[in-house]
Amino acid sequence: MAFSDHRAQEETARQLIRQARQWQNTGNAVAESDNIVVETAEKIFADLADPQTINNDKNNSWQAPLWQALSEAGLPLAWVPDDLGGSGASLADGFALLNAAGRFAVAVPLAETMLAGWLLAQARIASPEGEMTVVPASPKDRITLDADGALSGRARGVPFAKAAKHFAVLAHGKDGAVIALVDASTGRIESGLNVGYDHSDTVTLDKVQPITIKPAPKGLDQTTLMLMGGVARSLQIAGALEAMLDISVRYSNERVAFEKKISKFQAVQHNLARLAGESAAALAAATSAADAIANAKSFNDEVYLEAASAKIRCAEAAEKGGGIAHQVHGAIGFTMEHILHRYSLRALAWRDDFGSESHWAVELGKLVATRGADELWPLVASR
Amino acid sequence: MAFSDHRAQEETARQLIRQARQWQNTGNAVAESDNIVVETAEKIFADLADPQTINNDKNNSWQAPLWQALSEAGLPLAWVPDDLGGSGASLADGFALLNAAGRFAVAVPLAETMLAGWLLAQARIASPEGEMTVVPASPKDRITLDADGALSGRARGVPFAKAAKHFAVLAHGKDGAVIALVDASTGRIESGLNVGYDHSDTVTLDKVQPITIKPAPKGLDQTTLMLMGGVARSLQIAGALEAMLDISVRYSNERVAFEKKISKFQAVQHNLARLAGESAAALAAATSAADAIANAKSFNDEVYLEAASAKIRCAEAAEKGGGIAHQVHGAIGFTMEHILHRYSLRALAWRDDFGSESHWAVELGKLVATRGADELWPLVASR
Amino acid sequence: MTAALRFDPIRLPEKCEQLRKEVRAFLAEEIAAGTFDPNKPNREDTDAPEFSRRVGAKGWLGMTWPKKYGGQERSFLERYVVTEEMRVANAPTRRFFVADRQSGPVLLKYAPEHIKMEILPRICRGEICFAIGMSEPNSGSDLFAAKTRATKTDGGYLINGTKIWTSSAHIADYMIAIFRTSPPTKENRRHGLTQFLVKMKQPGIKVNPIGQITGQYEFNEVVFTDHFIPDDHVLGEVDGAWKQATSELAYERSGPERFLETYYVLTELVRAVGPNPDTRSAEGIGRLVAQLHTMRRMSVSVAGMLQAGKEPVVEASIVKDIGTVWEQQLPHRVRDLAAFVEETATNRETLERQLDFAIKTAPKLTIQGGTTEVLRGIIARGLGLR
Amino acid sequence: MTAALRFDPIRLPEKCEQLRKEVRAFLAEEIAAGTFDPNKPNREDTDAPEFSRRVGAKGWLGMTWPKKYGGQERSFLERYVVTEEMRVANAPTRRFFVADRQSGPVLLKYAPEHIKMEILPRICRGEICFAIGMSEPNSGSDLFAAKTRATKTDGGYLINGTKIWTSSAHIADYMIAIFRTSPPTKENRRHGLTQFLVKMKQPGIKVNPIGQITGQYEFNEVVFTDHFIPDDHVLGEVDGAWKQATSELAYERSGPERFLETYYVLTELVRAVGPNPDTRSAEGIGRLVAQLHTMRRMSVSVAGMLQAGKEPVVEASIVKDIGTVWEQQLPHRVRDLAAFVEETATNRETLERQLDFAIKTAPKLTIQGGTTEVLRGIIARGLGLR
Repeated sequence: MAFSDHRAQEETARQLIRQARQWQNTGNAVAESDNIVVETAEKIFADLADPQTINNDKNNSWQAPLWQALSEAGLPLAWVPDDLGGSGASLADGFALLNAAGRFAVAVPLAETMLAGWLLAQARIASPEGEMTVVPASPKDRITLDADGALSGRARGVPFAKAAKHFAVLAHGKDGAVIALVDASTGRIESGLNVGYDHSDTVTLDKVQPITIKPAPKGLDQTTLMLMGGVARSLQIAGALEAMLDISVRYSNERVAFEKKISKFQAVQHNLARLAGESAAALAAATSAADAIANAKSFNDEVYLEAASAKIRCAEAAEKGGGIAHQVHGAIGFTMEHILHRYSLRALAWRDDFGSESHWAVELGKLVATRGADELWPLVASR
Repeated sequence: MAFSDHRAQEETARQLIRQARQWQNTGNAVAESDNIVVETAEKIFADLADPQTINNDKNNSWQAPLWQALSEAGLPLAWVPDDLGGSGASLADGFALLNAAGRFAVAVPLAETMLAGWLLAQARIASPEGEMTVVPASPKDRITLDADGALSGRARGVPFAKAAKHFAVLAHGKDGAVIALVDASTGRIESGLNVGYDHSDTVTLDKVQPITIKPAPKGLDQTTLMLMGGVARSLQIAGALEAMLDISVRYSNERVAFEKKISKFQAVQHNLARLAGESAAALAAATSAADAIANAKSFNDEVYLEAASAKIRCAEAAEKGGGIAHQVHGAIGFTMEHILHRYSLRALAWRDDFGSESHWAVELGKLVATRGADELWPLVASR
Repeated sequence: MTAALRFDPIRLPEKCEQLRKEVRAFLAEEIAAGTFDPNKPNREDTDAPEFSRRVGAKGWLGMTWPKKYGGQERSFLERYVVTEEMRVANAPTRRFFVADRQSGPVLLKYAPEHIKMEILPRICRGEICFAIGMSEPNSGSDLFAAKTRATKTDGGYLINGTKIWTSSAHIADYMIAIFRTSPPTKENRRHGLTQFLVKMKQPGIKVNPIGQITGQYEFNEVVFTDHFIPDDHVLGEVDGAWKQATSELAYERSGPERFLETYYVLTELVRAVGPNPDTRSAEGIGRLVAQLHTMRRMSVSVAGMLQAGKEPVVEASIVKDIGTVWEQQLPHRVRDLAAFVEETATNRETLERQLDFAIKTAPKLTIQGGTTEVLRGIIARGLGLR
Repeated sequence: MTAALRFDPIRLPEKCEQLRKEVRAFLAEEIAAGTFDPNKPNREDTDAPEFSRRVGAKGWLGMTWPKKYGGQERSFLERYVVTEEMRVANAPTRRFFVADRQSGPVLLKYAPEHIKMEILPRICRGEICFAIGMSEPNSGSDLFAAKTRATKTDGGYLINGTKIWTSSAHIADYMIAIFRTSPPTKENRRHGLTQFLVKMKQPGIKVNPIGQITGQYEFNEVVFTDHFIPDDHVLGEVDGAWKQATSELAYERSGPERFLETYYVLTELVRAVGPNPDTRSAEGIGRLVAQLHTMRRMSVSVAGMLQAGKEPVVEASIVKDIGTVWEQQLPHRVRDLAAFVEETATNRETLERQLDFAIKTAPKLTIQGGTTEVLRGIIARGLGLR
């Protein structure tokens, strides 16, 4: 399908999303293939973000058309209600969309803009057009609001900050958490790249006046934002692992060594079985957490368990699973020409965003310890 | 060879050990097969401590003749000089003997009596006849000497305390470490079994008057004793892993599944290759540490690195390697009838004695941190 | 995608939560009454016939089976809740576990009606204990190498040979076993085995206990000498057990018992480190809990697929592969994390005793009911590699 | 014992310690002079011809070779010391490393005298760089599937085909490669390959760099089109490279470069946590150091065996298997341990930059020069399993 075909199709996309939302919000978790938001996104990704095509494109000329198509379909603002300028998809649909984005190793700030839009919407702040990201993106960093209404602080590892036109900022004021929309050009950005070669920048706000600022709703604090971001990353990692399993299985059925397909070697079979296990675990952890958040009434311990576990387990799977995918591919997978690294390195990079697995493991461990030994099983068996 | 044959042979054993010592102390590390101490011990083990025979013997009737033969050959007091009642073998020979004992999963207090004799000899205290053990056997426990010359304290996990006639005690006096010979019947023993079904008891000394007590030589403290014990255990673990590799390889070449020997399955081959790696690593770490101690002028950082590393790495190998041996054996290896558990469980149990791998890892990590980053490589490359 | 694995985020229905409360209350009563000690997992092999009957009386055995056979026609998800609560409490389930999980469903599918009517209600009442006769001295993972013969005779078969690793055979009333009725054919080496219902405690059956390295005697060798089985005790197709064996094993693969067998050491570790763990302990616990939670959600998801009538062989095998490797390593990881627990921790001795047992249990976890190697082979087949 | 693996505790002779001091002093001078930055391992691929000549002038290339070819007739243990010190310092050894480790020994064994006299002294002086032409697009681990043809012609051979993954081919003066001179036979599929000395930068050779996921261009594709090689550049037996290839690979298997490739992150971690680490960091560092120390002692032991004229193929393969798996996991373990390093740690940015590079390097470590699968196959053969 050529690019021009999209135009017509996606003019009706927002309409479709709204319809989809109606019948999806009625039932239990909906399978991906039944999800029109995901179907729309997958069509766009397949046409404009095919990993092999992107990998061969040295000057990133694919980014602009991809972003435009996604924007026209209303996807970056999927989590923003209609009345705030978004397309008002459900949380569940948005998470499924991120999982699909992971399957294509999509390297535009889709997840970041979705998260930013979601954060702004929590304070009823309308989302502007264009790329956004969230500040801060690490549980360790802190942005503060001073008495003059200006924001200050430093945030490391902010994904796609350099590409963002606006920041959605979660800051600490003297009366509690606030949410602000900030013009990206008012912050100082030190550019960096993560291990997956995507922008991961340091953002410094020095008495920056936000465009809009409002109190965060009760119960939404930096931890909530980090968990929300962590679940987004978990879904992306799970998607990347699904793709890695897929291309590794295919490669093993094509590649010949010692006069047979390498898929016929028991060592390769068992490695791929383990990769399937890691991929499955990541998928289960991420989709379970997404479902928990999508249906949560508050960020209670049970949701915390789901979200933190997803980030921990998906990060572990990224390391183990990605390692196996590379081992199966041999030297070819270590080249820039092959698409494997688009998945494997990005999955590793995503481990670091919104709190590493070590961070969440310590926090989850503390939560479990505080609740006490006899409350562990009731927590695990809570749904 | 029947038991009576030993008698005549071992009357000359002490003599042989002395000869062996002379020509062995001249050169570099001597290979096991050239070592007459080890050869003597292996003959005794093969005749009187064959693992299969022992395993079938439900009432432990093999223990007395084995201990008698070992004693007559002067092996339990191998590390005690002639003038203190021992056979005066070198440290190197004694360590090689312990490695051989590990290969037979020998379950009499040979290592413990050797360590006790060694400890007593450091203070020029003569060793009595019979089984001994060392107190304490954990870096966490502490025996103290009071002003009246009495010893008090509690030591957990003391191997074979119940079988010992005497304890060699390392205690803390107000002028520093002391070494004492204590009649075992003067202590209180709470009997216990380790994971390998050998005695691992709690010894409580309550104002006990020792038989003999002397100041420890400069440089010998509880840490030294623990490292010495840890290296002894490392050699035993390495020996057990050698045996586990051996019986696992043999089993895989006998057992048939899916119409072929299981040794022909690549998954089994790779598992056994990993077991060989763990066995090799344990052997290298343990023998290197033994060689370092045998040739050390003092317990400096380099010896500390060797000894702590041996305990850490051998304990890790016991878990990984033993796990593989069991996996290769399938259900049969899980039975009391099969000899595998004599090695696998004992190797796991030995992890706990004289400081676990976690204990030594923390201590080694602190040592490395204190020395600083730029002194790590010089330490590792020190020999 | 070549390999579309699905693990949908099943939510347990409301009624499961009510049921869970009932099960917990029941178990608390049993513990209070001294039926079992939840801190002594090594007592798990204790035979507890009265407990079994009380569980049956609650309606928690054969829960998913038709009411006419004594079942409750409840869902796999409800059964899941009962199973996991029993397991976590270290309840003495040995007497009914096999019958409920495996043998009952086989009978439901393959037994003649009069046998179903006779036996299934007794399983549901917790009156009878089952064993499984698969392995033989020279056939472990490779079930189809079984040699124990069933020779046709008047009105039935005469059995000669030996089964091994038969859990609970010493207390079992029945065994479901495969025996060789014909030699394998050149085209199909799986041909020639038939599944039978065996009544234990009859002439021609000798049960020899086998000591395990845990100190327990849970395994047995079962020797058959001209043991007679009537024709109506054939289950399914003569010579065709291979068509039945695969789906049967699926029951074994992904239940909560496949990752919870050493769970108790994690609880005790949390107790031992107390409410203010250091970073090392907190991280260790956090990772283990995240891994456990993930496996449970995968396992619940598979239960949901079973409930929906699917046959998630690959997904179930993945859960068992990951789960058993995890529960095997758990005691060692907990031992590491417990290395610096204060000597004053109130449950230190309990933890040490439990670790001792769990470490000795660990080796069997990746062997019983389908080895890691067999499971990965199944997964690889599902991925289209074999 | 079926499998008698030996790892005797070799002590490095006194003269090694003197040599070590010299190497450290030399490297410190080079660092001071700005030749390389030890904190930038990703600069390791920088071509450093002058450094190479200065190392040669020290007598540290071809150290174990006969003096008549420019060597020093020193021991493998002395060479070991030089190699490990260079590696730990992240010195730019790329230009001479392959020639010193692999190509020189092959020439010593198989080249005609006049070629040895011509080339070996130049390697020892650090003047020339070698590459190895083994893999082809459709033959990776399976060297004997190579298809690039060497067709006999007047006075030599014409080469046509493609080698791949050829490190340093873009800067190399020579390559030692295997080409197909005859088809394999039915009895021996390894038959028909011949080892050649190839002079690079000649007509008929095109080198195409391949980008690696680290961002480096260290690998190459080398395309031969009617490239002429004279007869005296045949190394060893025509059609018989299979007899030579095995022992050649042994050089690659157990040197310090097989577990030290990502070592720098461990140093930086120790620096970052400072002198008073918490229990978590101390334990992590302690275990990693114990593992590293053990591998080094194994590796030194293998060097001692080589020095004693043994061929410890299995022991060397074990060191490489364990070593490469370790150095592959090291960056991830260090990342874990660094998770709570204070933002104020002075080397935090260095550590992060190094981790980034090491994590990207990691996947190749268990592939290059013999995959984990190939190594375990060799070990299994040594154990008598195949």
